Amino acid sequence: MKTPLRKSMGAALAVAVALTTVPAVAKDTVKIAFIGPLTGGVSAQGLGGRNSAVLAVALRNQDEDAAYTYDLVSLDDECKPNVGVQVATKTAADRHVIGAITHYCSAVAMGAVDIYHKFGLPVIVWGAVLPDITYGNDYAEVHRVNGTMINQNEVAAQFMLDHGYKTWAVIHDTTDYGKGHNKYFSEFLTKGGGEILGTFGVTADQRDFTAELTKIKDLDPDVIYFGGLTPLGVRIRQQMDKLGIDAQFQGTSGIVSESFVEGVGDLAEGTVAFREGAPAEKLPGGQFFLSEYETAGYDEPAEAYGPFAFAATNLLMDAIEAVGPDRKAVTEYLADIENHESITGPISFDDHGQNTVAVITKYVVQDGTWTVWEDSAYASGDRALARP
Amino acid sequence: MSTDTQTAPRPTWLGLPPLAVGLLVVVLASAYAWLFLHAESQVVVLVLLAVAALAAVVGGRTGADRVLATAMSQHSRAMNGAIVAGLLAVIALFATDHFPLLMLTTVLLYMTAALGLNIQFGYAGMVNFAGAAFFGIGAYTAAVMTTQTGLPPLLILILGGVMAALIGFVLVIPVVRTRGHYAAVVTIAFSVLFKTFLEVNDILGGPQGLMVDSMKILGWDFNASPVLFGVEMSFYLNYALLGAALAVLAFVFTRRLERSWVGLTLDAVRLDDTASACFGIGITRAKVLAFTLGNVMVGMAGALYGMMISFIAPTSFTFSDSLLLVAIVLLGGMGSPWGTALAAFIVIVLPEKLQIIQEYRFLLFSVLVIAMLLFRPDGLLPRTVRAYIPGWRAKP
Amino acid sequence: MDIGLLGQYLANGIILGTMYALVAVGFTLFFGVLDVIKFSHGDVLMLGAFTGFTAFLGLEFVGVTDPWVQVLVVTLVAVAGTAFIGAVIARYLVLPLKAAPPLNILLITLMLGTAIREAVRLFYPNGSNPKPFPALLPDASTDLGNFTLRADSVILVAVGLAVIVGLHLLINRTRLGLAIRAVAQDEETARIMGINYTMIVLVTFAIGSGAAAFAGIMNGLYYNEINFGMGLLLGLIGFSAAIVGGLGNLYGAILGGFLFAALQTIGAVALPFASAYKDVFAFGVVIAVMAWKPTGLIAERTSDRV
Amino acid sequence: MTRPTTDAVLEIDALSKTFGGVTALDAFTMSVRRGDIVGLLGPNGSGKTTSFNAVTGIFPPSGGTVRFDGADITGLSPQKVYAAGIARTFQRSRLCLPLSIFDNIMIGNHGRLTKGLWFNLMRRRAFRREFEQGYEDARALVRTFSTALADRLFEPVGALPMIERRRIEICRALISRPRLLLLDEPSAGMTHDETTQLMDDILDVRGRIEGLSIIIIEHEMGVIERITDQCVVLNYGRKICEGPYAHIAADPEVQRAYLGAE
Repeated sequence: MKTPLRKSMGAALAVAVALTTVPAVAKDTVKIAFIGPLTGGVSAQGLGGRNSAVLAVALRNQDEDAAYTYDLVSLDDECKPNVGVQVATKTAADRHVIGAITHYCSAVAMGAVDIYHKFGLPVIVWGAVLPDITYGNDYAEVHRVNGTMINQNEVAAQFMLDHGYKTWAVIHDTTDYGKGHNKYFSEFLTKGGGEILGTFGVTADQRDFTAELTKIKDLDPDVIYFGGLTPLGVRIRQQMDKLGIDAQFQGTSGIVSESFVEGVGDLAEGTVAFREGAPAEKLPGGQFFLSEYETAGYDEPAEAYGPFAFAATNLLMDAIEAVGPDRKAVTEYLADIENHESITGPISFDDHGQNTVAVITKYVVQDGTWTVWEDSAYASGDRALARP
Repeated sequence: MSTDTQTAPRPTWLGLPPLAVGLLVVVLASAYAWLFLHAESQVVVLVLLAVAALAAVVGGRTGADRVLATAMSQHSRAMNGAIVAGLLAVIALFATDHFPLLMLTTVLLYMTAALGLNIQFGYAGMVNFAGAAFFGIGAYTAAVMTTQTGLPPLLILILGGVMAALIGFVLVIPVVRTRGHYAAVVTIAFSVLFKTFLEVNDILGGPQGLMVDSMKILGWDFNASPVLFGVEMSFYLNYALLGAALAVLAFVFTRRLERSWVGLTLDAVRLDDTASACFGIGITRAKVLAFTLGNVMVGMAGALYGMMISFIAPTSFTFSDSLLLVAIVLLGGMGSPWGTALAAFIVIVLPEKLQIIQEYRFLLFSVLVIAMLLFRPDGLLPRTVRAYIPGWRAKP
Repeated sequence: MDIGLLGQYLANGIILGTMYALVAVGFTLFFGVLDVIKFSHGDVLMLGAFTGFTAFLGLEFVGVTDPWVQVLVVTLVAVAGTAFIGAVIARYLVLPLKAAPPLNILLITLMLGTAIREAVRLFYPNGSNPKPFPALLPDASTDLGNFTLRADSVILVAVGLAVIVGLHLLINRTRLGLAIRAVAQDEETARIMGINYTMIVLVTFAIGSGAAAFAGIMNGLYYNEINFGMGLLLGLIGFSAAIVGGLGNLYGAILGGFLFAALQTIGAVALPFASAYKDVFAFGVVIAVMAWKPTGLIAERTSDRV
Repeated sequence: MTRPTTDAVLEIDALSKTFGGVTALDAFTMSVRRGDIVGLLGPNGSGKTTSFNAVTGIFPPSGGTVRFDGADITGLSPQKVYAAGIARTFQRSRLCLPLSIFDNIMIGNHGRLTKGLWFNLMRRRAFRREFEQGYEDARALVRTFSTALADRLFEPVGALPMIERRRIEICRALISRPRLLLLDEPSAGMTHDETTQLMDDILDVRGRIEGLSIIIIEHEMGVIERITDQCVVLNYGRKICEGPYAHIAADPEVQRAYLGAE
């Protein structure tokens, strides 16, 4: 167990040393910040995002054409609003920090955007999906590269209705993520003519879902929609099988991860889920990102939102390259972003700083991997979803 | 064998009389707090930590601690004044720096809350693992009141405390009837219940949380940065000053409570409730009083905290946050208000300053607390025998 | 509601109750012997599950693929390893603090729980992500209308109950159990009777931690997923169950465990309000029970001599 | 309230206490005259401490009545029994060890302290006067036992030797000026010389406080003989004998009970 860990740490160190010693000419150093959950239950996502941001900065510092050397400060918001406000204040109050890539947790982002506005710090959200973060205010400083849960659920509801499903049971976790997904999905689904037989809120650390699932078994829906993250998704899918429920399993972006497939094993086959943005491996930049990430040898995988953190970091550095290390100028520059190339696809911000090119990709698990729907044997008709 | 306080030689340190030593310590401690809150570089932080450890050891070896204790008891007025002045000086030095002021105010508010818990289990021996829940009740009261009503924020601050006490009454029967671990489970259950309830219930914002309006006194908005002498101060300066006032008030309250018959009653209930009953002490009254007073303090601290942070959500008030408050009380020393102040500073500021260890800091923090409890179980500044009236001496 | 469904709820509740009871029994065991609450119990359980998982990976690596052998080895390694760790915790963290106020021990073990959790998250390879625990038990199932019963569930409940009964017999019918009970009754007298006090304490902690590891493995086998945070809530529930039942009493722990499982199941299905309130409901009932019976449903023997 | 015609201060009539199925006290009857010291004897587990607990309200009695100064105090809470004028000590010393001597004595003085929050926190001058009064009272009381101890009132009790703790415990019971003092094995854990000293102190105190009656649970016959006016012997929760020491010492049933217990 220990050796591979040591080895990868050693590799990461070597890369880091190599990357930081390359620039020969003395450049000005510009400080930018990364904020995400580095401890606690969702730290996997936070660490993946952090690594991706670190990678983006390291690659940029390697680039001799870059006008500045970038110094990335990464901070832990613990996925708690009060801590988030604290680190946001710390970052925003530090005049040397020109911009930041911030937050995976929506509640934290909601609390922190006021601070960024107050201090005039331009930020790019890399993972939080609550619409209100960009649409709930008129703050010019706040941008977001990833799509919101509105887009995702609109596509999801339409897609499933198109495939002839009629009835649903909804399970969602009671965090902002799960509750938000439940809200928007239910909205779009009922509008489109689907019927929701029952809605079940579960806490994020719950392990046993047999009570809820038994009730669902009685309701006998076509589809079980799950709004939540991987750990719960794994348990729910497993327990569905234990109770002999054969409904189609549909998830959100929260379960599009390697660990979901790994955790559920064969049962994962045919699970559908939806995620904002084009799949990383589908873009030329995406391949590059994945291979660079691999080379850097981080302990933790990039996770679903790593590419967004990478793209956001690059966008911020592009802005600084273009207009210099000045908060106001960077904010103005970001306001006019249109079709900006990134590994997650072109980025365009609307009036609220929301990326409008929010491509939603449909996924299905085929033979143990998340496959883009259009490329799958399900789309071609070779395989069929449950109860079509 | 008996040493009469009358003839006891006045202790000195390096030839300095107690008052001089006391004032020197206050000046040094203020300067240290300033430096520490200022320190950015990890090297400086580590050096400062080493200096503190060294000072503690040297002070203990050379008897400075005893001289300091003498100063505190015999010149209490001067010392208290000096400490408040030191605190204000630190705040003034940071007048334009947002982040240190935010940290400092957080320390002051956590200290206020921890003093409340101290009344509950430091004195009356009632464990409360729902501190963060009562803190959250204060914050949520502030959120609802500031956005839905036009009540003056100072009143809302008090209502935050009242609300915490009222909801606390729901727990009064099980808390008063149970003891020890059984009481612990009541508050732990409440702590989990509180957070889950907020999450599933959309009336109070659900998991997304609520905005809290800022503090306003007589039309003076606390979230606007005051301009003094042509320099724009940090808007946190307002909160720091109010937080300092609240903390001082809580401190004086706790101190006087301890140095009174009420404090004695609470101690008696904690140490031996059966014997206490045989001397006419009303156990239930004492427990209800301690529980309520403590919750009021926790709730008020929470209300001001909510206004300062201006955004609250259920995840800020979990069981782990309650543990943090309990850790502050135990680290400082049960029933020792100065210990609570010191521990609040350490527990809040240290993890923030040790960003170098980032994701390792909770591990380090828990290991530190374990070591602390193993090797200094009475806390950093253990409680001393009650002196009802500081500096009082018996007439011959 | 049809009978099959009712049976299903009952079966679910029994599985859940068995798991809670196993955790609660650990709490009660420590308390009985040492008057100490070891709050890190839930995280020790998680550690047991991870130890078992590591053993499984090791077996796969060596090429042992027979599921029965795997399950046996995984359980043995987890129980033994965790029992050892439990004894170490008792020796170096709990015994030195025996004279300290009970709150200090509560806090030290709470912090120890945090330390264990963080250590696994940071130092176990990719520890911040959930791990897929293998399904090693046969998953043949029978359907009776709406009632689905799987072989692995039955095996888990049977073995879980067997472990609880085994612990009961160990405490009440063996020389070791006699010694443990003697220590629990009166430490001084036990010492005078020539019982090696320290050894008995260590053995008790080893047994309790082993039971926790077993619960962890059981949890992993049933839910097929383990993660670094799984112990926190399980620990809280186990503790609540032990308290509600009445500390220091094995039957109380079992009663408490099943009661809590029943409350959660009822809260999720039978109450008019949303199922998300089930934990609010369960913990609310715990508070109410404490108001009604301040020393638990099966009251602890009173030892308050006046 | 009419004064009782007899000069009995405490009248216990047919007092019973059962725990579950076990009868700890069985129709126990005794009375104490004003100013007397009564010895309560009996083997371990004979119900001596239980009778104290039943009288002081720690365990409500299962049957019978207790009259104190003519008033019925049966089943009252400990607080009310204390307020009526009965104070006690405990078999195992139950002082608050981390607290000072003064604190412990003031716990006994609880009935006469002002307990209002406003008074305690805000009216510090008045509080200071009350404190100084309490200090004078406590000091004067402790001085009757030991002058040295009277100078150390602000030291923690935990640092004192056993005999001093016993003295403090008796002071704690006496500070409220009770009319009846219940002493539960005050000599437990002390050497012979210390016991003698303590008994001298008790006799001295009785002499100083007008009308104070004492019930003392004691094992050492020498002690009983020296200080008691009357004795009551219990066995298995029943009274088997009463009278002056000489009478009970000669009683064959008492001898049997003690031999049987040995």
